[in-house]
Parts: sequence; C-alpha cells; structure tokens
Amino acid sequence: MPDLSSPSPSRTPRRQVTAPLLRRDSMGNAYHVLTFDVPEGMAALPGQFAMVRGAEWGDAPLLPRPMSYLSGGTRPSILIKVFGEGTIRMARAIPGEPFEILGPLGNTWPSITPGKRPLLVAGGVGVAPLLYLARALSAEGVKPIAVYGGRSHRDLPLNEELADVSDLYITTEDGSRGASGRVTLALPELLSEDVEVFTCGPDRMMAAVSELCAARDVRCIASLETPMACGYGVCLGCPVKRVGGGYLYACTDGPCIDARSIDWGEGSHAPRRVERGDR
Amino acid sequence: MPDLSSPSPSRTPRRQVTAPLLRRDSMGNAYHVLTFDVPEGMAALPGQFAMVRGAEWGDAPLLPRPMSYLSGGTRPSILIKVFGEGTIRMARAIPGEPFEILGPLGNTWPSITPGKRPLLVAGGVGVAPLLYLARALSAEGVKPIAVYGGRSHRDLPLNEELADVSDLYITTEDGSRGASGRVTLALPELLSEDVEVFTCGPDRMMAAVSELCAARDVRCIASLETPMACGYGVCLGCPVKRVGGGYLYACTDGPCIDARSIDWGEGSHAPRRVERGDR
Amino acid sequence: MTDQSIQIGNLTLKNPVLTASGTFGYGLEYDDFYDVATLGGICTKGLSREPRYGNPPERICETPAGMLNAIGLANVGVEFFCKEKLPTLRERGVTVIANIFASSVEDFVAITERLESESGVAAIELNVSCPNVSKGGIEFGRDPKLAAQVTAACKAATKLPLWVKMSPEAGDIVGVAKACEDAGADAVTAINTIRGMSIDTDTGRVRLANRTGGLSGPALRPIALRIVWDLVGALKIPVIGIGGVFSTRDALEFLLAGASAIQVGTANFSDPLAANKIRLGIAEYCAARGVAASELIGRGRPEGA
Amino acid sequence: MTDQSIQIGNLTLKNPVLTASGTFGYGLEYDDFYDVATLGGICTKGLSREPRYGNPPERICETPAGMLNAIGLANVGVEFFCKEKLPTLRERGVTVIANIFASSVEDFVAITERLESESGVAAIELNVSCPNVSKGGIEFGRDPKLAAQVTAACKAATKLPLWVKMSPEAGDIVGVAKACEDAGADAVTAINTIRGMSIDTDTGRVRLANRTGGLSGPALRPIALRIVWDLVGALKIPVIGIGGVFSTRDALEFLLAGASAIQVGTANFSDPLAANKIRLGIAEYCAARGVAASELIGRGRPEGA
Ligand SMILES: Cc1cc2nc3c(=O)[nH]c(=O)nc-3n(C[C@H](O)[C@H](O)[C@H](O)COP(=O)(O)OP(=O)(O)OC[C@H]3O[C@@H](n4cnc5c(N)ncnc54)[C@H](O)[C@@H]3O)c2cc1C
Ligand SMILES: Cc1cc2nc3c(=O)[nH]c(=O)nc-3n(C[C@H](O)[C@H](O)[C@H](O)COP(=O)(O)OP(=O)(O)OC[C@H]3O[C@@H](n4cnc5c(N)ncnc54)[C@H](O)[C@@H]3O)c2cc1C
Ligand SMILES: Cc1cc2nc3c(=O)[nH]c(=O)nc-3n(C[C@H](O)[C@H](O)[C@H](O)COP(=O)(O)O)c2cc1C
Ligand SMILES: Cc1cc2nc3c(=O)[nH]c(=O)nc-3n(C[C@H](O)[C@H](O)[C@H](O)COP(=O)(O)O)c2cc1C
Ligand code: FES
Ligand code: FES
Repeated sequence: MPDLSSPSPSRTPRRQVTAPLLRRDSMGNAYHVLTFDVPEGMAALPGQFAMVRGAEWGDAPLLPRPMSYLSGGTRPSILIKVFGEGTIRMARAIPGEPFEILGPLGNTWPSITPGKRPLLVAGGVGVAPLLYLARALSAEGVKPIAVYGGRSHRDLPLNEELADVSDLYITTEDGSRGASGRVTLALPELLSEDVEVFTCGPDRMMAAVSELCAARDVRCIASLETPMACGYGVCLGCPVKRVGGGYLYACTDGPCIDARSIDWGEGSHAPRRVERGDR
Repeated sequence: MPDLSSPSPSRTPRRQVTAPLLRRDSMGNAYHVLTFDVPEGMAALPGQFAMVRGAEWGDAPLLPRPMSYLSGGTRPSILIKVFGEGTIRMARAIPGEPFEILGPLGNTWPSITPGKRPLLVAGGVGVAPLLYLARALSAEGVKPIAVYGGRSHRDLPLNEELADVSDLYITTEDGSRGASGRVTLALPELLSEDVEVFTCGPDRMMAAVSELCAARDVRCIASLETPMACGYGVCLGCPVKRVGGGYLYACTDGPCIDARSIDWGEGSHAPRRVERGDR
Repeated sequence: MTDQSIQIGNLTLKNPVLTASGTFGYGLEYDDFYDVATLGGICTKGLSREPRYGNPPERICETPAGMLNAIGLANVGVEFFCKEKLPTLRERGVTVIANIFASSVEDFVAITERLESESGVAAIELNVSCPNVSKGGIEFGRDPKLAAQVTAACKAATKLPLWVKMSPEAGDIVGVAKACEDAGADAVTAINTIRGMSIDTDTGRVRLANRTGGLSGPALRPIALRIVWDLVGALKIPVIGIGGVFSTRDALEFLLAGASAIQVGTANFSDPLAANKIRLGIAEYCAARGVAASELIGRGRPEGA
Repeated sequence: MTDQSIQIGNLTLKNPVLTASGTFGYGLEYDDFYDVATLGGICTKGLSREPRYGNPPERICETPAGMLNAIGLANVGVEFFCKEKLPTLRERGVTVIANIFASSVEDFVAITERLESESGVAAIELNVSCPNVSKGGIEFGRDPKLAAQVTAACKAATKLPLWVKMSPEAGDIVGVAKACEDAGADAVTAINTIRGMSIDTDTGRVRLANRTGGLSGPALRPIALRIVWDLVGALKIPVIGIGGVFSTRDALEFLLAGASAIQVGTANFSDPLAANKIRLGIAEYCAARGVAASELIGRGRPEGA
C-alpha cells in the first residue's frame, strides 16, 4: 500500500550551515532582504526554501523559520516580512550576526511545458520564490508575464527587480500603484491555453487564482505556506488537505504543488496566515 | 512581634526606565562597562544595585539581572562579567539597544565611623560598588586604602581607575600582577582599630575577610550576591542565613550587610557563585 | 473607556487583572511604582496560622522561559498580617484577596475565622497545594474528597467569598474543582506551579536547597490555558486564570478561553509595572472594539462549549 | 575516548543518546546529515496496527521555549514499517526502538507480535498515553492497573525488551511506573508531552485544529527532570529521560539525576544534527574527566538517594 501518512523523501541534498549575515537591505520597516555569507555555497533552486534561525536566539523563539530562497549560491538571500518575534529579530539583525540555515529544502518549481509561457502571480512577500524563478527564466532567455499585487504600493517589495525580468502588471487594493484591486482582477484577460501559472502569496489569493485557472483548464502551481517545525519531513506538522482525502506535506511534497491536488477549503489554512491579509 | 520573614521596606525611591545603551567599554571578552542614557537620572548611591534586562530579550532569559551601580545620575553604568546567557547578551549589546533598568535598589554602604579610615577589599567584578564608593569618598577628600585581588592580571578590571582614588594593593593568585596570592594575604598588616572594611567579591573571599576582621574586632561590611528574581522585596528568593537564626533578604536588608550578622557557613551560598572562583 | 468591572459570584472587581499570591508581597512594596488599588485585586503572600521563616537558599533558579521557586511559604503569619499590613491596604482601598494555607483542616478554619473578624478582606483564596499532615501528607489539592472537606469547613467559617486554587498536579483536576464547587467554593483559581527541578552541571549539584521547586512563567502558560479551558467547560462557578501572563495578549488568551479574571505572577519580577500595563492594555483592547471587559469572557469558545 | 556504552536491562546501547519518537521520522530522513547508526538508538514514529492519516491542520504551534503538537499519531502502520522501513534500518545497523500505540490491549499485542516476527528491532517502547476505548477512554498511562495490564500482555507476546513511556499527566506517575515494573517492563521512558493549548488573540481562535496539543521543548525540561529523579528513586529498572534536551548540558542533567540514557526530541527540529552533537558532547565531557558514560548515571544524587 502507498505511504499514506509520512512525507515522501525530499529530493535535494540538504545541509545545515552557520553563516553570518552579510548584508541587510531594508525596504521600509516591514520588508528586508537578508543576504548570508556561505563560502561552500547552497545549491538552492527557485521554489525551494530554508529553515532559518538566529544562532544566538537561545531558548526562544525556539523553532527555525521557513523562508523561500530569493537566491542561492555562496550568497544565498531571503526576503522577509516582519510578522512576529522571529521575523522581528531577523529584521533587527546586523551584518556579522550568525544564523543557522538549513537547506535547500522542499521541491523546486516544475519546468514549464514546452510551448507554454509562464505567468507568475505574486502577492506580497510571495514575490521571493517567483522573482528567483523569473531571473532563472530570463537567464534562459524566457521572459515571463508577472502579476504582482499588494494592499498598497508599500507592499510591493522588489517590484522594480521583478519588472526587469518580466512583463509586469501591478495591482494594489488601495489603488496607490498600478490597477486598483486584487491580482485576480488582472488575471482573466491573461489566462489562456498558452500560459502556465506559478503563484505564491496569501492562501486566499492562491485559492482564487487556482479557481480561475481550473475554470480555464490552465495548469497552476502554488507555493504553499504552512507552519513547519522541522522542514525536512520528520515532524508531520505541515499537512495540506489533498483533494480526495489524506494530506500532502508542504515541506517534502512541496512547497510547489499543483493547485488542483489541493483542497483549498477552510481548515487547510493556517489561521494566522488567513489573518495576514497582505501576505 | 518582629517582621520575621518578609523583607523590610527598602529605602530609596525606585523607578523602572527603558534606556538605550550609550556605550560599551569592553576589557577583554570577560569584562564590560555598560553605560546607559537616562536623562531623568537615577539617584543611585554607592552600594546600591539595579535589575537590568534587555528590552528585546523576549521570553528568555526571563528574569532581570542584578548589577551593582558603578555610577549613577543621567549616565548610570555597570561593570559586568560574562557568566551565563544574560551577561553574554549584555556583553554583545551595541549602543542604541534598549534595556529595562529597575533601580536604585537595596541599601547603600553605611557611612564610615568618624576617625576610621575605609579599607576596601575587592575581588573581581566586586570592584564595581567599591570603586563607586572610593570615588565618592575622594570627592569628600577621603582617600581609602584598597586591596584588589583576582586570579590573574586579566581579572582586575578598572584597577587603574581604582588606583586613582585609593592607596591600592593588588594581589593575583597566579602572581601575574602585584603580590602573589589572595587578598587575605595582604590584609593582616592593614587591619587595625583605625580602619573599617568594605568588601565585595566571591562569597569565599568575603567569608575569609569577615573572619579576619572579626578576629581583630574590625567592623566589616560585605556587599552580598544571591540569586534574585525581583530585587525589591516581593519574591523572597534572596535569603541569606542570619547569625542566630532566620534570614536577611539581600535585596532589601542589603546588599550591604554587617559581616558579623551573616552566617557564612555552606548553604548560605549560591552553588554557582561558589563555583565562580574569581568572582 | 468601556466598563471593566467583573463579577466573581457576588464580588465585583474593578477589572479582571489581579496579582498572584507570592509574587506581589503584601501589596505594600509598590508605592514607588503605581497605585495597586487600581487593580482588580491583589492576592497576598500565602498566610499561615504562625509566621514561617521559609526554606534555606537557594530558593529560586531560572529555567527556559520560566523559573523554579521553593520559598517554603515564608510569611509573617495571619496575625501580623491583620495587625500590620491589612490596615494600610484597607485605608488605601486595595481589593485584598487573602491567600491562606495550612496542613490541617483545623488550621485552615482558624486562619479563616481570624480573617473573618477583619474588615477589608474581599475574598479568601485557599492554597490547597500543601500536604495534609494528619492525612499522611497527600496534598489536599490532589484529592477531591480532601479538597471538598477543606472548602466546606472554611465556607462554614466565613461569609467571605471563598476561592480555591487548583494544583495542576492532581490527576483529575476537573474532579477536584467540581468537588470544591459542590462544597461551596465561589470560584476556582488555576493554576498553581508544577514541581520541577534543575541540576547545575558545573557543580553536579541540584540547584535548589529544597531539591524541587514550582515552575512558573511563560513556559507554563499553554498548560495553564488548557486546564482553565477544561475547568470553564465543567464548572458553573467562575474560573480565574493564572500562569505565565506577561502581556495583554497573554491575559486575553485566558479571558477568551473563559476565565472571568486573570492573575499576574512571575511577570511582576521581570517588570513591577506588569499588572498595571496589562490592566491598561485590556481596557484599550476593549475600547477599540467597544466591548465591556466582561464581554470578552469565553469569546474564544465555540457556541455552547 | 572512554567507554560510552550503556546497559538497559540486557540490551547494550552504543551510547546514552537516543532520539525521541515522533521527532525523528523513521530514521531514514538523515542521510544528508549524519549516520544515525552512531546513535544509542532511534525511537520510531508511533506505530499503530493500521496506517493513520492524522489530524487536520493546524497540527503545531510555537509557545515560549516550547511547542504544541497534535499530529494525531499519523503513521504508516506497523505492516508498512516492517516491509518498507525496517529492512533499510537493519542493514545500516541502526539500533531501532519501535514506539507503538493502540487503544485496546488486543491491538497492542497484535503490533507487538508483528514486530516480534522481525529481526532488527532492539526494543519496543509502549506509548500508553492514548485512551483505552473499551475502558471508556481513560488513558492506559494514567491508571496503574491498565498500564500494568498492557505491559504484561505485551511482555507475554515478545522476547524483546519492553520499555513503557510514562504520561506526565498521571496523578501518581511513580505508582504507574511501579505497576509496569512489576508487570515485567524492562525500562521506563519519561516523559511524554503535557497537554496544552494556545489561542490566537488576533483571530480569537484556538490555534490547533485538535484544540489541545502536547507541550514539548525546553519549557518542559524542569518538570521532566523532577519526574525522572523521582522514578529513579522508586524503581529498580532503568529510567530513560526525555524532555527538552537541546544541549549536552541538558543531557547531563538527566544522567546526573539518574537516567540511564536520554532521548532527544524537539531539538531535532531546531537542528537536525542535535542528537549527534549531544552524543559527541557527552563523549568529550567523559574524556575530560576520564570516566565512562555509565559512571555519570546518578552522580548528582546524594548517597543512597
Ligand atoms: C515554505 C515557506 C516559505 C516561506 N517563505 C517566506 C518568505 O520568503 N518570506 C517571508 O517573510 N515569509 C515566508 N514564509 C512565512 C514565514 O515562515 C513566517 O512568516 C514566519 O515563520 C513567521 O515567524 P514569526 O516568528 O515572525 O511569527 P510568529 O507568529 O511569532 O511565529 C510563530 C510560529 O508560527 C510559525 N508561522 C507563523 N506564520 C507562518 C506562516 N505564514 N508560514 C509558516 N509558519 C508560520 C512560525 O514559523 C513560528 O513557528 C514562508 C513559509 C513557508 C512554509
Ligand atoms: C546585588 C548584586 C549585585 C551584583 N553586581 C554585579 C556586578 O556589578 N557585576 C557582575 O558581573 N555581576 C554582578 N552580580 C552577579 C550577577 O547578577 C550575575 O552574575 C548574573 O545574574 C548572572 O546572570 P547570567 O545570565 O549571566 O548567568 P546565568 O547562570 O545564566 O543566570 C541564571 C540565573 O541565575 C542568576 N544568577 C547567576 N549567578 C548569580 C550571582 N552570582 N548572583 C545573583 N544571581 C545570579 C541570574 O540572575 C539568573 O536569574 C550581582 C548580583 C547581586 C545579587
Ligand atoms: C516566588 C513565588 C512564590 C509563590 N508563592 C505562592 C504562595 O504563597 N501561595 C500560592 O497560592 N501561590 C504561590 N505562587 C504561585 C503563583 O501564585 C502562581 O500560581 C504561579 O506562579 C503561576 O503564575 P505565573 O506563571 O504568572 O507566576 C508563588 C509563585 C512564585 C513564583
Ligand atoms: C511533533 C511530535 C510528535 C510526537 N510523536 C510522538 C509519538 O508518536 N509517540 C510518542 O511516544 N511520543 C511522541 N512525541 C513525544 C516525544 O517523543 C517526547 O516524549 C516529547 O516531545 C518530549 O521531549 P522533547 O521535549 O525533547 O521533544 C512527539 C513529540 C513531538 C514534538
Ligand atoms: S514534516 Fe513538514 S515541517 Fe516537519
Ligand atoms: S525578595 Fe529579594 S529578590 Fe525578590
């Protein structure tokens, strides 16, 4: 019988390194890009994530925080949004402060079906794994379409960087930049059998995107966020309801999962993430 | 009947302030003088202490750390020796980091009996409240005698500063500076009915000093260290065995207590402090 | 500001924030900090029939997000409290909850009667977490029958509201609480500390002279919250939540779980102003939502739970 | 390096460091990190007679110096474990302790028999912290009689060493442990998690779908250490310490208290290398003092305690 309840083994070799923060680029007080110094390098691909924890945090906060790679290699970076105690400490960190980084973890964005054009749909910090993907694509000479939404212009970190490597459409709920409204308003005219969607952002956004795609029979890959304790398949703390019963484990079956296989109904969401609005 | 088991009310008005670290003067990696910016000022006198905690420490370390004032006023300072998690964090703090400081707490060194000359006996960081005292005395034109001991020359923070305001005798256990041996070796020739002793350092040192003084009937005031949770008389966590039974509470009856009223026998010591050797 | 008053049986508290026994002295140590009469109430250090010196040092040590204490119930005794402490508290208008303990039903009753004869005591909180000598040292608080016996005896000895403080180490806490409710308790307070210990690996010695000490602080909060939730679901009388309340958020967790009020303990050590800050924080939270403090009680519970 | 081996009854462990059930998967997730065969042993995720999906999300949340989990004992089932996981572990020379749970004595015995028929299982650890359905849902681990009944039944079904894992929520843990000892347990492991809960004050909702979850991590350590100390004093069989072991110092606390070995749990989440670092740390500590690991056991206890 199939291995129903334990995560499938993850694919890429994982290492834990203690690395000093190399630089912190803060955009307002909510968004910060943290770049670490890892001479050995981290073979992290777009879509994968790391478990990140300050080496000097002591007993609390206890668990490492899952963060998508914004870039890999010898200078791996992440984009953090300040939310609670852990991200507050990350936002305060100054270069030189040591962090424990476990990665690369999880799967990568799947490769695009030949002949299709990638359509990236990002919400807030969900931009991180998608900007990494867009940069990888442009290196291959592929220019994706991107739709990037936030509550206001203050919630669109790295939008210029994304514009450099994509045909970018911006939406804000308060209309302070780009089209006024949610990303789902911009989508319908962009969806067609010529595109494949890659999305990361608040669950409610991804659920809506996945619904639109399903209606037009467009393939949609979502990068999921669930609370995680270990990030590598042993705690079973990161289940996502699977269509047809059972669970997928975000850290090993994901985080990049075909949206059609996910049961987006209430309960498969982390309560606090639902509350986070602009995530 | 007398109030046997609860601390007597402390004497000086106490306040809790959140103050940024103004400067950190590090002497080696073990000793650091932390100076805080308190515009309102803290009316702290020699011998008194403060409960100090990083405002950003979160849930752990949980309790504030008792620290003797090295100076008061609008730039109160403390001298810390790195011991465990709390002092490690203090030693790492950079100017601007906010601290919660509760003080001034406890009593002050009692005034010297007219006609007597103060003899200060310091061990390791025990120098803090004694240097503060020596400076106050020299401001009044009194030059105390001081005996300052440590394991090695590396354990004599602020010895120059002490030399400026006292006739200083230095002893080190490894003989790397001053006389070779413990402070108690230098004491006998200095003890006479003309002096009064003020001491702060490891319990074992203070116990030995107090014994020498008692033998020569010299008044000896010791500044005690006990674990403390509150520092202001409510937790009852800081008892010191009193000669004749019962307890004195270090935070409110002390920290400066006549050595003769203290039962220096085992058990009245904090195990870890006994282990600290050079404290 | 919305109405912050809270009903505990027929006792009305100014607000849902009290301070926990043993962490606030006798309420007279805060003159430099704030007026403790503004609090919902203060629970005194545990009072015994005779004064007690308490345990030898070390009495306390820190643990991850918590601390252990083995004070040994050092206290001035009920007589000295009534003569030297209570009058001042009374004239300052402080809502005083007298926390008492004894190792025999007789002594519990004697202390209760002594307090009954005084004015200025708003309620009596029974600390049933110490061993009953006559019954061979089982804690009153672990055995429903013993707990009910103490409660009934004290209830008969006073007209004052009677609160019983639950020991989290009872195998069947809900059972103990129900027995106390049936025996006439006006409220239960939960929880007291859970016994823990710590060894100094440098010296190889147990840290506390008493070997074990009660664990308190944030580390304990999730356990306390679960117990309070269960008690609220099982009892008709009010439940007062205690355990690791350090911030307004922490206090709200207990109120939403159904606690009618909370007690601030160890937080007083980290910050003498903690209870006052939490009082103001709850008032702010209520104002922002236009609800009275009493309306928060149980809001986190599904209908009918 | 001094001798690090440890005796647990007639079972010899390479060293006193094991990993705790549910925090180490099936021991096959560490290939990138280190060779888990170097550990004293690994306790598998709890195995049931049939596979289980487990609880809906949220299953975990963080608390001060700890975390709550309500995984719901999701596992592949004993059959799949024996067929798909055990062979690899066996050929790698991993010391496997099979942690099992059931809600009836019959199922406990069935799982034990299934494991008995396999080679490569070093010991069986009974997780008696789940409710006995036939007996109206009281946890096996809270009632000395039930715990002894399960122990005796499984003991009769296997020649493998049998460890029983204690629930800290039993009113009389020592009583439960003694009953298991008398019923033939070869060792007791302590402790399992203590139920707690957490409410998100932003949403006003309970965080975990299961409402309550087991508290683990450093927050729990002082309580676990106290329980282990008490068990060591009361039992003849070895006690294995569990609860908030994150560093070598933490492990030493348990060994000095008298634990014969320790299990590393939640620490594996913060650092997948934690157990290996602790194994090396203890070896270093022993080398520096020229003592064997087994000589550390109980060193923190006064003579004869
Ligand atoms: C695969 C993956 C990739 C992610 N990538 C990013 C990213 O690139 N940038 C970014 O800012 N955030 C990202 N997140 C979310 C991020 O992990 C949380 O915002 C963060 O853990 C919050 O920690 P905190 O201490 O600030 O909040 P707290 O509320 O204090 O955290 C308490 C606990 O809840 C967990 N938690 C809270 N919110 C979330 C959440 N949304 N997802 C998972 N765990 C949560 C924390 O890990 C911690 O264990 C990602 C999450 C996952 C699962
Ligand atoms: C009145 C008074 C004045 C003091 N003045 C100074 C000073 O000027 N400079 C200085 O370096 N140290 C001073 N100490 C000692 C200082 O408080 C401890 O070294 C410090 O609390 C250790 O904290 P930690 O987190 O580094 O160690 P940890 O071992 O991590 O602390 C754990 C717990 O034990 C307590 N603790 C450990 N050692 C001591 C100790 N010796 N005394 C009291 N509590 C202790 C801590 O407060 C904390 O609650 C003083 C202590 C007292 C009581
Ligand atoms: C130092 C100290 C002394 C205490 N003394 C008493 C006491 O005398 N009587 C009592 O009922 N509870 C006593 N307690 C328990 C507290 O009232 C409270 O129940 C417990 O600490 C949990 O709350 P907290 O986590 O907010 O501290 C004491 C707690 C501490 C830390
Ligand atoms: C996510 C998680 C899952 C667990 N699953 C099990 C289990 O299946 N069986 C079991 O006996 N204990 C289980 N436990 C309890 C641990 O084995 C251990 O007893 C407890 O976590 C305390 O140790 P720690 O503080 O080191 O984590 C689990 C603990 C956690 C955190
Ligand atoms: S199993 Fe996915 S986070 Fe642990
Ligand atoms: S009573 Fe002295 S430290 Fe609390």
